[in-house]
Amino acid sequence: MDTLRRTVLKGASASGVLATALAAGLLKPTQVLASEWNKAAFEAKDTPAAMKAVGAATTAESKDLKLTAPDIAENGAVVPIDISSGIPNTISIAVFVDKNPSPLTAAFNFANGAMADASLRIKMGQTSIVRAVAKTADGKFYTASKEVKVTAGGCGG
Amino acid sequence: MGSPMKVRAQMKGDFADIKILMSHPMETGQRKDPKTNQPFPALFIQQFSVEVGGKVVVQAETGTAISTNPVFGFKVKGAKAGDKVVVKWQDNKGDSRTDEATIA
Amino acid sequence: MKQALALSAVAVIALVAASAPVLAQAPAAKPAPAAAKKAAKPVAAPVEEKDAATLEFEKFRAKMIEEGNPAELFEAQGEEMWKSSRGPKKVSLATSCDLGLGVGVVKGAYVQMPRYFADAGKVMDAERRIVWCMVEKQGFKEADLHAKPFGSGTYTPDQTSLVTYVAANSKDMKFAVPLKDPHVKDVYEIGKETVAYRAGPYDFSCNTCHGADGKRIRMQQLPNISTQKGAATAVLGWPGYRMTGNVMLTSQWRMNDCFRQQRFPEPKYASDTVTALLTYMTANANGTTYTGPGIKR
Amino acid sequence: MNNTARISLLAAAAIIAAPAFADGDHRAKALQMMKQDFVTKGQARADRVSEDGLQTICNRTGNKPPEAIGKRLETDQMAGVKYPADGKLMGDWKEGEKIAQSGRGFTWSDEPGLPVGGNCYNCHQIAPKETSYGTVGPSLFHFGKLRGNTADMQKYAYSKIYNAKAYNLCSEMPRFGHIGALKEDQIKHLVALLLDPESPVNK
Repeated sequence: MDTLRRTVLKGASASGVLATALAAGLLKPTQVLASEWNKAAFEAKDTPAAMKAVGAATTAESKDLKLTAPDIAENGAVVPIDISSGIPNTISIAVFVDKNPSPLTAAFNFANGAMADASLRIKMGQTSIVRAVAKTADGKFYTASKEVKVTAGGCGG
Repeated sequence: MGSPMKVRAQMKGDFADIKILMSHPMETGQRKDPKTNQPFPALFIQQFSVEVGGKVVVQAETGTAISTNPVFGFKVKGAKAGDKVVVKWQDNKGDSRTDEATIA
Repeated sequence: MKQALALSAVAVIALVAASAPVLAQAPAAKPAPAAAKKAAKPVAAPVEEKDAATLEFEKFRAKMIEEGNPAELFEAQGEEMWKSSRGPKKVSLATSCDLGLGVGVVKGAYVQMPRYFADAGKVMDAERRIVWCMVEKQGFKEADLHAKPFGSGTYTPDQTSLVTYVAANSKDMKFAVPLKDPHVKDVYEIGKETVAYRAGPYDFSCNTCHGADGKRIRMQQLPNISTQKGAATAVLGWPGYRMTGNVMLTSQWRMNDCFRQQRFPEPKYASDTVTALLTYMTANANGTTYTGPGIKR
Repeated sequence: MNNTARISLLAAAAIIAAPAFADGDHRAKALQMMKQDFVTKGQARADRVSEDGLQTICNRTGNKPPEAIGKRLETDQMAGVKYPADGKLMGDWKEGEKIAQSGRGFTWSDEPGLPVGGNCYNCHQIAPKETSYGTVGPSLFHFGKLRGNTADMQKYAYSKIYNAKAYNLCSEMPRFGHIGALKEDQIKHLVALLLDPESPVNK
């Protein structure tokens, strides 16, 4: 724990170095928890700003990036999402929820045999576009999106 | 120290299917305590990593919009039954947790 | 006036006597027709087929349960508690608590409860039995266990985690409440009377909402607990991880909250009334397969 | 003698008759059990678990009282309906819609003293815009369009909301006016929601 913490603090103080290292992907994949949490990206208030903060200023729609999510979520607090990239050499995937106060939800870097495939559960404050962004090793960004409706109310079940 | 995770890993054809359940409140910092009308302070996992056989396969950064008691799933090629899977997380208050499992 | 009253009273007595067999001898497997339906009342078209939203919810719920239900975190805590020496007597439940299949046996115990426990002289549901063991075997104070019996916020009662562990060990097994046991049958029949009992400011009984097929409150499907299918729908998924509030909740909580919405007073935790309802519902679901701790809205 | 007292006497007679039940045993045990197991919480006092006269009769007869008794007691219920002094039975349908939407009231978690809702959409389809409606009761869509809004129809709607048991002794619908849940004005607004030609119910 102490080592972990020191490493993270060290990362935080060396943000310039980190920015260079980030060129390898959306995030630095080499060391365990060694990257700095991308505060600017996670605290950005809209999707374009958040995408810019992760370096994904321009993206192309891709049919090979698959985003699976319910058409209508039973509970906005727990919305299951699957993302799977068939785009060769995908090294990172990030998830954005346009209408959330902070759209960037998660970013994954894959290495050492990990497939570009992730499932996760996210909170959604209201009906919104959910967006996946994939980055390839050559620095290109691809995107796929889907609207998820969020309902309110209901009793014990 | 955080509460234990539950990590499951099994071979499915040519890849290892890894499922991770974390025990964490994932407090957004925006939810108000109805009694005091003060927001509960933000408390959320910011980073986690997955190692298989000693190598980092997934490194993740997460925000407040990950659901409480997070659940993640990944697929890893080149792994085999018996390989050790190690998952580590760290939250915004510096708490952390490491748990492991063996690929079945 | 007085005469009319007297006549009415006589008539009521007569009718009560006359209609008794209809009420009393409806076979257990069949819905109580008298309580469930009334020909005189205009009835809305039953909503049998599920709407698209409900189907979508079910599809993703099933996926979430398969891929990872946070209930498993509580199950793991419950397992730890079951096996650890705890309480003033420093005894583990694994070496002292009999859930009906022998001391320490959890496999298949949940789907065979409620059942009669001679040592307690009572029919008990799983949670009630666990609380009984915690008090009798481990020396916990009953009042403490009853003080805050349901999860809320980040608080989870120990017995909730324990029930989740025990329930998970009956996954994919069939409900088999031992109705042949006369004690259980007696409580079942009491439960059957209880679900038909109307009272409170709104004149509601359990059957007001759960006594007929194809009904909804708002968009919420209401299982008909007098049928095997409906009873199974009602008991499946409990104990369950509730997405609203991120809490683990048990059947005891479910019954409690039903009574709240029925505008009744609060049933005591782990009381005969709650056990009777759980006996009635679970036994009606006998023969169907328990799918393990669930995920609830 | 007032209606309540009369029903109580009838109920007493029914209770005396209880042992004649083949399954009176289980019923008696259930009653005894519930009496012990329910406790006051918030505004939901423990004595709510006791049946009133009408509930007793419906409980004892599986909600099917013999016609003669049913009609008689329905008449009693009808006699207890209090109509507005000014004779006006239709209020504002917009207010009615709000009341129909609200499910608040009478649970142990509801704050006592606040106006309670009609709970209408919980069980009925009403205005077409609200698609989240229950089906425990019949659809009320086009209620007024199908029936008109004559004085008699207004009186019917008002009294039905006030005390549904005046028309069907063991109806599952609460006696909203009789128990003091909905006030006179609230019932008038609901009548308007059902009968006003301008109400979306009748469009």
